[in-house]
Amino acid sequence: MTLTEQQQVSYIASQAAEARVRFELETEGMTLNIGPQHPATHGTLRIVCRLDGEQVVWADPVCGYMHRGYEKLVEARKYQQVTTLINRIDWLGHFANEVPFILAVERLYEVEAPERAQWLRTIFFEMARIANITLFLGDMGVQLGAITPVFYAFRDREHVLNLMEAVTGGRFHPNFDRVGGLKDDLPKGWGDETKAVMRKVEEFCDQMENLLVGNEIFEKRTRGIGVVPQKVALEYGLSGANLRSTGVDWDIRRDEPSPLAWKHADWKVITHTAGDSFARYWVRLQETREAAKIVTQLIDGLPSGPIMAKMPARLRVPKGEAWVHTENPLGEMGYYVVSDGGPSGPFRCKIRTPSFNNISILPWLLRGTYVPDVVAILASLYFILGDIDR
Amino acid sequence: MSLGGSLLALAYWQETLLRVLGVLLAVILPAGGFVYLFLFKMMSRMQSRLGPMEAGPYGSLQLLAEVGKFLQKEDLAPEGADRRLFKMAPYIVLISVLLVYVAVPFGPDAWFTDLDSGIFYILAVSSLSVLGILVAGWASANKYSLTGGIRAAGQLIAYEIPMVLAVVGVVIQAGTLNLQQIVRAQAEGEIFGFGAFGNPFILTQFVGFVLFMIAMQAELTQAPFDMPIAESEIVTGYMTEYTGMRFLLFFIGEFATAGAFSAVVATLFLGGWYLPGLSLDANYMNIVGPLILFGKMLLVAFFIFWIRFTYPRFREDQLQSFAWKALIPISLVNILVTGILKVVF
Amino acid sequence: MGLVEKGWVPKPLTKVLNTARKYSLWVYQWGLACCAIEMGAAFGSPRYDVMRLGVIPFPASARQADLVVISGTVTDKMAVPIRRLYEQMPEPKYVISMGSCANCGGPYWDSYSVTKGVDQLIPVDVYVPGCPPRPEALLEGIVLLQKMIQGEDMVDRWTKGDEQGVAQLTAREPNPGRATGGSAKSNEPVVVGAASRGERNQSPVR
Amino acid sequence: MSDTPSDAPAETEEAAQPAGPPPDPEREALLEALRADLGDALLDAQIIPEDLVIRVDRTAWRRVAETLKIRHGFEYFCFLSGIDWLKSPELETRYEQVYGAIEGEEAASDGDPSPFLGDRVGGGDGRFTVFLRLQNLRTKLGITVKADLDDANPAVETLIAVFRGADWHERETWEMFGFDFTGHPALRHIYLPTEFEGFPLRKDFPLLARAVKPWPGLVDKEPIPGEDEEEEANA
Repeated sequence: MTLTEQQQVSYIASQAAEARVRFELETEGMTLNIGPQHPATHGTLRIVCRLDGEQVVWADPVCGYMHRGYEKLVEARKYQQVTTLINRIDWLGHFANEVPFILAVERLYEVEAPERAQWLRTIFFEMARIANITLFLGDMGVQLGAITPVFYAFRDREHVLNLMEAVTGGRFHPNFDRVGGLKDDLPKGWGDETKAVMRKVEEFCDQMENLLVGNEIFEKRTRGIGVVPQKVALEYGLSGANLRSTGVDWDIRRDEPSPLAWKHADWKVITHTAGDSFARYWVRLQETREAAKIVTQLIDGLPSGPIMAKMPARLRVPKGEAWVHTENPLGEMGYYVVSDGGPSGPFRCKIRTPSFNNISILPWLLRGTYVPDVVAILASLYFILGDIDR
Repeated sequence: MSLGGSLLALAYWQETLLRVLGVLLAVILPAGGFVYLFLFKMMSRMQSRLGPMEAGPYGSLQLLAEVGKFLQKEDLAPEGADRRLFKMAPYIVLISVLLVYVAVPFGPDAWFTDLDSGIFYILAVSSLSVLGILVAGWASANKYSLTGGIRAAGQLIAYEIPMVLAVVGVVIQAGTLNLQQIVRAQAEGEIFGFGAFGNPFILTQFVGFVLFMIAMQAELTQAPFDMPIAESEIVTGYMTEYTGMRFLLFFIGEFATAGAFSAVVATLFLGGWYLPGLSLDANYMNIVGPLILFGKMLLVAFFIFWIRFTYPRFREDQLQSFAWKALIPISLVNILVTGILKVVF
Repeated sequence: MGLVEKGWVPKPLTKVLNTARKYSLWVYQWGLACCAIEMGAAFGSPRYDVMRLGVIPFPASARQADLVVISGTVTDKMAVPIRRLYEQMPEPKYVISMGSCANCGGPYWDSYSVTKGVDQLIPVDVYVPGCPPRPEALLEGIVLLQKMIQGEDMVDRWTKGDEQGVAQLTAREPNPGRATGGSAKSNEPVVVGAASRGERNQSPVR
Repeated sequence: MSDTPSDAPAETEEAAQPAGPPPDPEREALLEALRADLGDALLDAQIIPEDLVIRVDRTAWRRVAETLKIRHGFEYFCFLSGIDWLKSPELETRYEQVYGAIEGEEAASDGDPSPFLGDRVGGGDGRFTVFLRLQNLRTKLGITVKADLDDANPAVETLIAVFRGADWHERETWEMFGFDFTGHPALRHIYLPTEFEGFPLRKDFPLLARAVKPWPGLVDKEPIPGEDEEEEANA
């Protein structure tokens, strides 16, 4: 079902208008508080919905139940201490959070990590993506009522976590990235094992495709639900799979010069034109496959050499400002780091998290939908609470 | 069971007591068995886990632990709830299940009551549970409960119709509403002159069977029709505010209803307590019959729970349009074709 | 309806009842932060499979839960919902505080919006340290909790404990849906891993 | 490193880097086009590696956003936030103030008498800066737009009409910095409880926990390998 953009806009506008008219003319609606402890909200998001029957007249997401004050805390930490914290922003994409910050500091410090470190960073980055999105692929099923896929997701995620643990010592929150390189090199035999696991990941994707994508009920529940037109997506700053599912062909990994090693692998940017929940699921599913492909290729071509540039123990980052963003599992994540040239940490660090923008579209998107669709839309937008609230 | 005057000389109250105990047993055994076998073990197996293992060998005493625990829980009713209705609702649901079992035959003489219009009675009392659910949803003073209750009412009423219509085909073919007679019709029937294994109506009424299974899935509020208790949408629907014993009644009621309906399916479509090759009137069938029926019930329940653990759920409006636009027309056509064939052959 | 509401349990029954409670811990399906993922792994992953122990992660409503795992950072804004969640759970109820954040604030010890320790809000039975704790650690926490339940004296718990809470229950107040107060804990909180170091029953450093 | 136009009031010292970053013709061209379009509103601009930072007049804030979106194809709204340039007065949030300055390294203050941090990318010298990040998805170029706000009464026009996504970002910035966005329909708290007082990301907002007790990690601090053994005394 491919709609033109104009059809999408007019469809949504008509739905919203209809809901508004009904609300104004007839019934006294019901205010439903979804959350902050509700199974659909992945933790602690709260959505205040005004309902007419089961139709949402307006919805107001209330976030902040997981606000931990990252931007302030980062100012009170040294550069080396910051990675510990920012690991926990998007707690499923652990390593991927560290990379843009470290790259920003490296740019300020005018140092580049050695080639091998950049390749390894890319490998871990993509593995973080797999560990993150596999859970989404299963969780989407749970939100729509199929309880089994999430158990498969947890099962196959373990393999990836084991590999991360073998290298970094932590199942997640590795805190492994350093300014100027990585903490350690790979253990023996890690590459072969990883390649075997990547095959398992691809099998898992096939399994999900069999379980959910072909399923009539799943398609009925997701196709044409939560349609985001391209223009609106751009205005709200949606990123990642949410943006690519609307037909925007933009992937920071490919489109921006980066010291990381994506340019050495052969992979595709996946897009979809529908912009609905199904497209978002589908794009993420294919992206997981691509990530597995990238990891396999990079392990094959991994250069040898040092993994750490020569760095002093006390980091004194020169005065300056740098913005580095990467294509994280959830979307565009970036750090605007301001350094005052002193011996302590960043003077100011604006953390641009993808989920915050992705969720800010909700008041617009939920108007005129039904309560079950709210769940489908929330699940398909895929947010992590820590990533919204920071 | 129907130990009626013939076998033992019992006073009326003694017989009644026996029957009540028998129904309770017939409800609780399959319900408990289903919870352990399907909810704990089969679901875990499907999800490549083990399920409960610690309580008893292979976790077989898990259910007893559950009951013991729920007995100890605090019995809460929310502020603003209609307390009398709130406390009553689980019993309504359970009673409707108990009443269904009354008319199911377990053997040539093993039945609680042998109603002439048995299937009609079963369909009627099984819809009583809607009332309990609606009451639970309304009395909880909770928006999620209310939504769940209303969803359940809409859904159960809509799916009553295809269910009844699917049964009509069987009734036409058997020529009776009596469940005992329907079992006999299947045992003694023959398909185009071939009568070695009788005529289980699953073969000749396959469309009716499928329709009945779908409608039953909806009546049981199992996925893909589990909107009334949709966990990710409305928490647990009408059960949201229930604690302790009353929740246990709902919980057991859910599985007991599954047991009751699978007994009905086994009777209507799978030949009931009879297996080809056995004697239809022998006395030993009063012992073997219930076991055969239980085996068939497990088979049916396996399908119910298999689907439940696999499929995502519909949306409320999709569910309604599925019932009215697909199931009901098909079941009408089924009745028409069955009627024509009945007249022709 | 429950037996315990009378505030009196026959002594011989205690063991049976404790065993029943021990093997049927319905745990509330709800996570807060990073630890929720490890909790999910413990609940959902075949490698850990907490259901073996009789911990059943079915209930989506606090009313049916016996156990809640506070898995992650508790912010000041979340404090009120957590307190309410705890009060919605029917007695007997148990709390596991999972992860450094829930234990004491963890890496957010100096944040302006984080509550330093969930035990300021609700009584905690078992502390599981780690950031985040591995699923095995949570499993050990659950086993410790089960041991604690096995040794629990229901009469003690319901008569000598928190006066207000028990009084409310025994008097069959028309509105037990409201708070039952802080529940009386017959045992001191347990810290996972403390036993092996020979420091049983010590509260974690706050 | 492109020099600023002659009308730029801010003093810059970027000429101190003779080697400079490699030339960036794409961004140079974009900057020229912006100069032509924005005129006086563009106060200053600087090209840093992989990025273009412009500083505009706060009265032209919305017009700049509109121009960038409509005429230059910056359709993708990335984020909007603020910076407080105050060198932390009590400095209890800063590392060296709590643990003492590290020997051999002077503290952050560089002898600059101004209470605010100087030498910013894109110039400027006020206390508050609001900044906005946009992206052009066709040319794949990003731009950072800064505007200095009034120290006493930081306020700027809202961008909701230009980018709908600015809504939440402005609420966040208001909550964290206390910037007023005139024309914003509902500047409500987004993260913090309604009764929260103060603006946490302002530099003069203290982290009380830090003021009350020292960093708990200090107790069992390990000496950094390769560092002198001076730290061991603390352990």
